[in-house]
Amino acid sequence: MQTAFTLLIFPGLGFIVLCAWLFDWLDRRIIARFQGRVGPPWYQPVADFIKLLAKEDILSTGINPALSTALPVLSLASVLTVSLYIPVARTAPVSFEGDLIVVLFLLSIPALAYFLAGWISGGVYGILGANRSLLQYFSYEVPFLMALSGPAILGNSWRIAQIAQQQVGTTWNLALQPLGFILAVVGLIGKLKRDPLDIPKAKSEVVGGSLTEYSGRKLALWHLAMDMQTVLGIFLLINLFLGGTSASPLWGGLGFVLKALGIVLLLSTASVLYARLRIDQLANLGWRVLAPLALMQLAATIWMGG
Amino acid sequence: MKSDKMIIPIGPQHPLLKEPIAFTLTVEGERVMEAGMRMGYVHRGIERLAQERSYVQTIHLVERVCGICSHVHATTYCQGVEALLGLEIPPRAQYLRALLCELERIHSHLLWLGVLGKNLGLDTIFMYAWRDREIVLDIMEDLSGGRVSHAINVIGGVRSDVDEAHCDEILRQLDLLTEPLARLVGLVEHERTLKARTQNVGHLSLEQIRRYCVVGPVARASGLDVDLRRDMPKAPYTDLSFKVITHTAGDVWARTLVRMQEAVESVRLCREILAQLPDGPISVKAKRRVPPGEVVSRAEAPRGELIYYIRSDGSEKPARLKIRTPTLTTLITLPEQLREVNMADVPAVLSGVDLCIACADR
Amino acid sequence: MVNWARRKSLWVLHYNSGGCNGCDIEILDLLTPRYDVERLGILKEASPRHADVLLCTGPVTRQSRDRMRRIYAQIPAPKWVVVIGSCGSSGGVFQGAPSVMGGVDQLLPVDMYVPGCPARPEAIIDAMAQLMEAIA
Amino acid sequence: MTHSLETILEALQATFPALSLDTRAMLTDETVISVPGDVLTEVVGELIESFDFYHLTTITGLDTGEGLVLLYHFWNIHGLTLYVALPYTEARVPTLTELIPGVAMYEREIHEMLGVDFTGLETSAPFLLPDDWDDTLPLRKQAVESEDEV
Repeated sequence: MQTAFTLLIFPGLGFIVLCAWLFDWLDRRIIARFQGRVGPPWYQPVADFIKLLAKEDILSTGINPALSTALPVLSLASVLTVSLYIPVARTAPVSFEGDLIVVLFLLSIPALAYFLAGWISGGVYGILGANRSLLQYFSYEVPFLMALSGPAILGNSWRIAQIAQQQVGTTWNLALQPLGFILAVVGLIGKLKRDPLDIPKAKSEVVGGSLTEYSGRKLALWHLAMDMQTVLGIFLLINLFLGGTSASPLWGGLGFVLKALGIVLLLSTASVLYARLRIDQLANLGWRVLAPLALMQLAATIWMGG
Repeated sequence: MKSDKMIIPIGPQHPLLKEPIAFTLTVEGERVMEAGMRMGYVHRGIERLAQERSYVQTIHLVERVCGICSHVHATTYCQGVEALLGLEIPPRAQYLRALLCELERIHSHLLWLGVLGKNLGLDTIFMYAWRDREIVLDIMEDLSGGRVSHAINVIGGVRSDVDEAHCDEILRQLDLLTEPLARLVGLVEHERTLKARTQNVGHLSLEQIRRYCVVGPVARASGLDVDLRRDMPKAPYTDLSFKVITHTAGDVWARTLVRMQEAVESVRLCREILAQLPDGPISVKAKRRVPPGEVVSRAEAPRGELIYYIRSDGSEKPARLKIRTPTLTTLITLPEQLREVNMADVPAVLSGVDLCIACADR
Repeated sequence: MVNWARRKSLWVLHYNSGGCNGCDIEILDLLTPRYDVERLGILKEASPRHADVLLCTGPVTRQSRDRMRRIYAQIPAPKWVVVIGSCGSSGGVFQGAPSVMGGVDQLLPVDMYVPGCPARPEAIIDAMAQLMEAIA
Repeated sequence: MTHSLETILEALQATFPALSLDTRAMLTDETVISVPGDVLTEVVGELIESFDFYHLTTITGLDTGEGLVLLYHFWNIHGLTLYVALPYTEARVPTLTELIPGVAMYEREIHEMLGVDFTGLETSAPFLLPDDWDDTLPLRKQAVESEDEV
């Protein structure tokens, strides 16, 4: 019974979906306030989701129906399994040595599913969006992994819960590895295809990217998977860099919420400030700037953590 | 990734284009090899319609050639007909027309900046530019009653007048506009990612500009020092002092700078016009029948040189009305600009030339 | 419940079938801070697959007639058509031109007409509000 | 180094004796030179090279009831228009695309609207008119009259 609760309600499905909608609403609201606008009401993500569920689901000819429905479900499933390993209130439903690597692998499945969705959609914009999402995947993934392995080396363990545990009370990894945190945030922006790096789904260049042909329920699943990925990315960063949930229940919970809102604010300001980069600029930024920095960061942690 | 040729339609319906025009880009990998273009989606046969309407009705037709620069079209048309009639319109009317022309230039350039920002993924500039543009629209609405199509022109002068209190109100709103406009210009000049997306993109050399007879800010950004307000000055511009802004880089970034500095210059010009506003009547009675003759009337629209050729055969209806809008010249250079361009730069190039398809298709 | 969701989240697709882009600018104005339709849940979408409401402007020129039918077919049901400006309603000032077919209602079933040349942003928001009541 | 108009007119008169310079100026500072069709390309070439009149604003095509007329509007601080009269039957003019690459658009439009065919200009695709246009020439006089009676 207890595992059913943790699976379905608290750190599991219910909590993550609610957080996804809350963060999505917060993000759109903050961006609107930056631009001098009012921004959508609180129930907007819920209304969008229900409306999309009730919309007709057009399947354009030439798309293999089974695969095109399987992809959003696959990416949703992989994102949900990630929520098992990330400790929210000091307890992670499942935690074992090396779950950080499993989480990183599971987080990259939606990116590949997005690529495949564009590839099978057959439309010109779909293929173009798919090519770009693959190009983008290669340019942000390596610095992202290196940045996240920094804290693991420092805490010399690959278990997220343990890494978070070590930071409670002592200095956060953010203080020890500020560069690693920045690289991780940039990698997260790339993975979530958020505004400065939303090249695969750029409205003005490739209409809808891989999702141009999707409508109705499948589109709702895609959006939900994207939002949940945002939530879990933020929780992952909190546990690795900002010390996870600290000891006392009241202070720990509040601290966790504040840290999460801080990162959402950070992501929103990034998307308001910068114009979208070109795909070759991103690749060149990824390999000429981010990767060497990540290497330097790793060398410093190994030499320091040792 | 298969790297054979792919045909990408930037079709009549595309978020990049406000209006329908069909580009077909043959792309290899990420590089555009060839750009084809099909116009005519917005062709309403205005020149044909004008032959079936009287001179007065044609004013309303001509104002709807393009929603952004409707006043300049009406002004050029009325100046042509007044030249045919041999009418000398009162100086106050000329000043009021010039005032609205300059306001329309500011609103057109701010609108363009917003669209450029939106196409490059920086929605903030779109929101800020269009929010400040609302001030200009309010001024135009107070002046003529209409936000976008003003219908302030009549043959022989202007329809609505401006009294003393109204002038101060406009000056106050202009002051309200200068500070955000200066902030926008500063933002555009120092925004690194915007500069990265627009520098040496869609480059046009001065030689190409001369060969393709390109006009307007696109030409001035490549160093062509031509501005009809100074080279063929009509009434108010003779005693207004303003400088023509040119750059030499000739890419989308130089065009941004030219347009933004022109907007700032136009705000200053509006103040000067209001300061020297002569008093007197605002319109002169015009006969319905126009004596036979032909005239070419030119004006400087926000996008460049606008030509009206009007031929009258003494009846109430114009025998022939030819409109040549500035966007046509930039459309000619587009296939040349788009060749060898990275696919991700296409939005920057397309929004850099400030396309107004309704103008081009007539 | 579903109707509430449909009312609160109208995704809009804009197509200009030959107009003078006065109305298109007023539609883009809706997104800007002064009118800001995002607070009503209205988003401007890029692909017909994601849209609910088709905003048409301009008299239908013969060249963009079949393109318009295709776009209308691509939008998943339930869908609505709102015509902005007098050109879309009746051909407006370009009536009688050989290459213009006149109003949009000759082509698509229209739910809402917004008068005005160009239609004011407030009039468009009022039309969307009435459309929302019509959905309930 | 903009030459004054008079020097240009004399120079053109010297090189092209067949030119009848009925310089009836249009009302707004525009001098008109009537040029026979076949010598058009040489005159334009001369204008561009020696007198720096590179800027062709547009070509106006009109139907005056007796025949078709093409007006080539040039501009360099002053306006200069070349007036080319063409009979209905044999409306043929050489194209200027080698001298001024952008002129193809104006020529294709006139070809569509008035039926003047420009030798050397590929005019397969319709330019402004819809694809399914039943190829009546919209700007021809009789097209407009027939519209009124019906």
